[in-house]
Amino acid sequence: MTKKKKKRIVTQSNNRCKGCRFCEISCPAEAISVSSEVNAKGYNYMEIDHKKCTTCGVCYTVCPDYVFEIIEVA
Amino acid sequence: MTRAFMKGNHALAEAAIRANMTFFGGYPITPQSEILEYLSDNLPKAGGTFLQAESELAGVNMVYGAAAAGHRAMTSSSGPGFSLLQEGISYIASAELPAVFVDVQRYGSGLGDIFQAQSDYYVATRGGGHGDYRVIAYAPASVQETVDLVGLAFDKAEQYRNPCLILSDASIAQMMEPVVFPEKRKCDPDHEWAVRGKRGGDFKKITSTMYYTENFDQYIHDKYATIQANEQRWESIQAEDAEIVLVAYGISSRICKEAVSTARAEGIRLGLIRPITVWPFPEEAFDGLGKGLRAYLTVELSALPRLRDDVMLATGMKTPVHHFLAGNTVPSSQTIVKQAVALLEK
Amino acid sequence: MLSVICAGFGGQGVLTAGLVLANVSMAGGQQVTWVPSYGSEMRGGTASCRLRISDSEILNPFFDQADVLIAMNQESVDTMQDMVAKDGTIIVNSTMVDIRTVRDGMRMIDVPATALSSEMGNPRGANIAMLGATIAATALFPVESFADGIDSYFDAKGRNTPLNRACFLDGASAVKGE
Amino acid sequence: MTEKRIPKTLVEDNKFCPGCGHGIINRVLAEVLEEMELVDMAIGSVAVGCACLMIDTFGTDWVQAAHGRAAAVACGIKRVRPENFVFTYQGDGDSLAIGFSETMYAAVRNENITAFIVNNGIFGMTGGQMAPTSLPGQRTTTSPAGKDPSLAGQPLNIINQMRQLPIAYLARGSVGSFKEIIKLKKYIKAAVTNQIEGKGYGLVEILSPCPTNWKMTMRGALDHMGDNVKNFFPTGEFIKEGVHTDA
Repeated sequence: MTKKKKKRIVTQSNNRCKGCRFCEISCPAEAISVSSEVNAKGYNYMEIDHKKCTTCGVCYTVCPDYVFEIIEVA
Repeated sequence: MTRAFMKGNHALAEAAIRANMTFFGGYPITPQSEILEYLSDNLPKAGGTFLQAESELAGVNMVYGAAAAGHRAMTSSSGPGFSLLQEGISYIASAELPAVFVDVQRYGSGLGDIFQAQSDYYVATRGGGHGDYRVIAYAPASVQETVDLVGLAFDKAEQYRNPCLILSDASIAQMMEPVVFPEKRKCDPDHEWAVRGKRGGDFKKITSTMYYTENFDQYIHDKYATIQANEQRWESIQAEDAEIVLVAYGISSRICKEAVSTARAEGIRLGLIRPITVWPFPEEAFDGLGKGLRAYLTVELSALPRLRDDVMLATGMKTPVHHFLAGNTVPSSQTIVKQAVALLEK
Repeated sequence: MLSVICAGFGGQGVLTAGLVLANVSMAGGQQVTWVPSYGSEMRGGTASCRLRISDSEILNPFFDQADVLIAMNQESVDTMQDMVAKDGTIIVNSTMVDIRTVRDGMRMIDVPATALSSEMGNPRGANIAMLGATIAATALFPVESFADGIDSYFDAKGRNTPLNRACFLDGASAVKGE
Repeated sequence: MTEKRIPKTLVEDNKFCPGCGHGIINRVLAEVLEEMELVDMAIGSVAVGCACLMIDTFGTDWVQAAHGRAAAVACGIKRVRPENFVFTYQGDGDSLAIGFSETMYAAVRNENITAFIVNNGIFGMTGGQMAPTSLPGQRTTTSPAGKDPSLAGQPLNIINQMRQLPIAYLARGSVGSFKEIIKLKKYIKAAVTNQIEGKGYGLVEILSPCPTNWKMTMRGALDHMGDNVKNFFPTGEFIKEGVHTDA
């Protein structure tokens, strides 16, 4: 039997974002940039370029506002 | 029950242990240091924790922590140190936690001196610290009454979730008298409001209850009104038919009691109202005194009148309120009788 | 009501004498108050305590006039004899006090307490000898029963010696012999 | 690599300003408490300052003390409830200015509690006044011309103050970069472990950005931490399990 490899993805709770850009500064893949969209709190939240994203989890670690999670999907 | 012969301070400390106080954090200052000395030895033996704090500020905040955790906790001080406790007392009142405080009054503002005095009356009865709160303040007049009131203070502190104060003075604290203690109590610290880790339930926050109490102003007003209505304590001695009613608490009330009996033997109609709670002030004690009443005379060990103001408020100043200030010297009963006679001759 | 002042050098066992008197009186069913010298009074070399002993409630633990002054040294005679009532008693440790300095007109009991207790090999027992004289002079309790009280007081503290009783009885007989 | 999920202990969004390091520290602490299964037995003691905002959002029991007094309160709690994990969480103004005495004496007694001191070099909640940790020349609302050490003293280094004390654990971490946050978590875990094992007082000081009151962008704030703050406040572990290290 072969194990089905799970896929890791990054999810975002954009309404938590306060636009500090620590994730953008830290992302080793340079996959994060500021969106032109504004969230419910009035901040320009962050956009992930999922083609560049390696789901390394740095954004989860540096984000002060719990915007990102790395989850596994079947 | 066998009687022990004990100093007021030592008896107070033992009474706190009997009331199942499990935490004491305090700082030495005369004339209350014997409370620390006694507890440093005897509280650990009874299974509790004694800590000599680095300051009164630390002591009162340790008490705050222990009280938040549901345990019966106390600290004691005097004069300058009592001023430092006020910050913590305000917080403890604000968080609606039970705790017991002791002020063994000494003389003077600032450093002052270590003589007996009753000059902390305002800070004891007006709340002392900042904000809207009151402290139930008990003023014992003997070593035995000190013991009795310490037990009561712990119970009332828990009943109302409010700080209680034992307002002692250097005389009561330093003198020795025979005393009988109650059996040691057992109390459960696991109150529903106490922090003990959420243990699978909801997390608790101990902070100003103002933040999560609906109609807070009304609530807090009602809380203290209830205490005011239910917790007035006093002793009234031949006040009903008196021409002059003495008003005094603590050490000076004992001398006044002697003065009443001396005066009565000479046909002078002297009476005494002795507040046991100085807050709530026993206003009810002043109701329905005889028509022959000519004046009140407060007898206070201070340089400025304090208790006098509460008598004025309680009586609406319908009868003249005089004061006799004895400074830091305990007056003789003859002196008090003379003061009263002088008022009658006015 | 009996009002007693007990005074002397720190180290003469003045406060202990007062405590023994208080405790034995309490054990005998009396009401007692004991107040130590305090504040600036403590700054001199003299230590003192005041007791009141009564079979009814004691209101005022302080007093202007003592019935008995137990004076262990010269300074306590000099500074405190004016506090003794006209018909009061002064018990003088005559080893340490020039008895000619004692005011006329009051009852003076002269006990060479320090000498007596030293001879007995119990130099720290002078205070107990003074107590013996006090009890004999005031007839507050029968001498023998008070001696029993002293024994049980020190027994309870785990530091009794037969010399305490001996000092006490010697002090008491100093009164009988007057 | 496993999943990275926001800890359940963070029951609500935090209330800190954009770029504030408190949010990161809150999350790291929550992760540690969850991994060590301590959330149910944890009692935190905060006082006054931005730190106290977390008592609504961080789901453990809390007691809020008077400004500066969190260590004394924690000591009272721990002494009567030794079975609980008890910690303080304070800013630098709170713990090192008004509460310096309480902070130091908890360490002097080697109280079996864990202290977290967030050092952002400024009074945040009151609007950016000078703190004991403010750097020389730092402009704040009470040092508009820059902090003058001849008037206000040099930055207070709590690690140096505590190094001679017989405490269990002493470290300074930072949230100034991803790598430092990873290290910080190890420090926090070590400090917590010392309490659980009954070894005594542990302190982790955490360098943290305050872009709002520093009046900097996030990048500017992070650069300032790397270029200036760390010169005054070197990071590392200074006491481990009661033993001094060369860090």
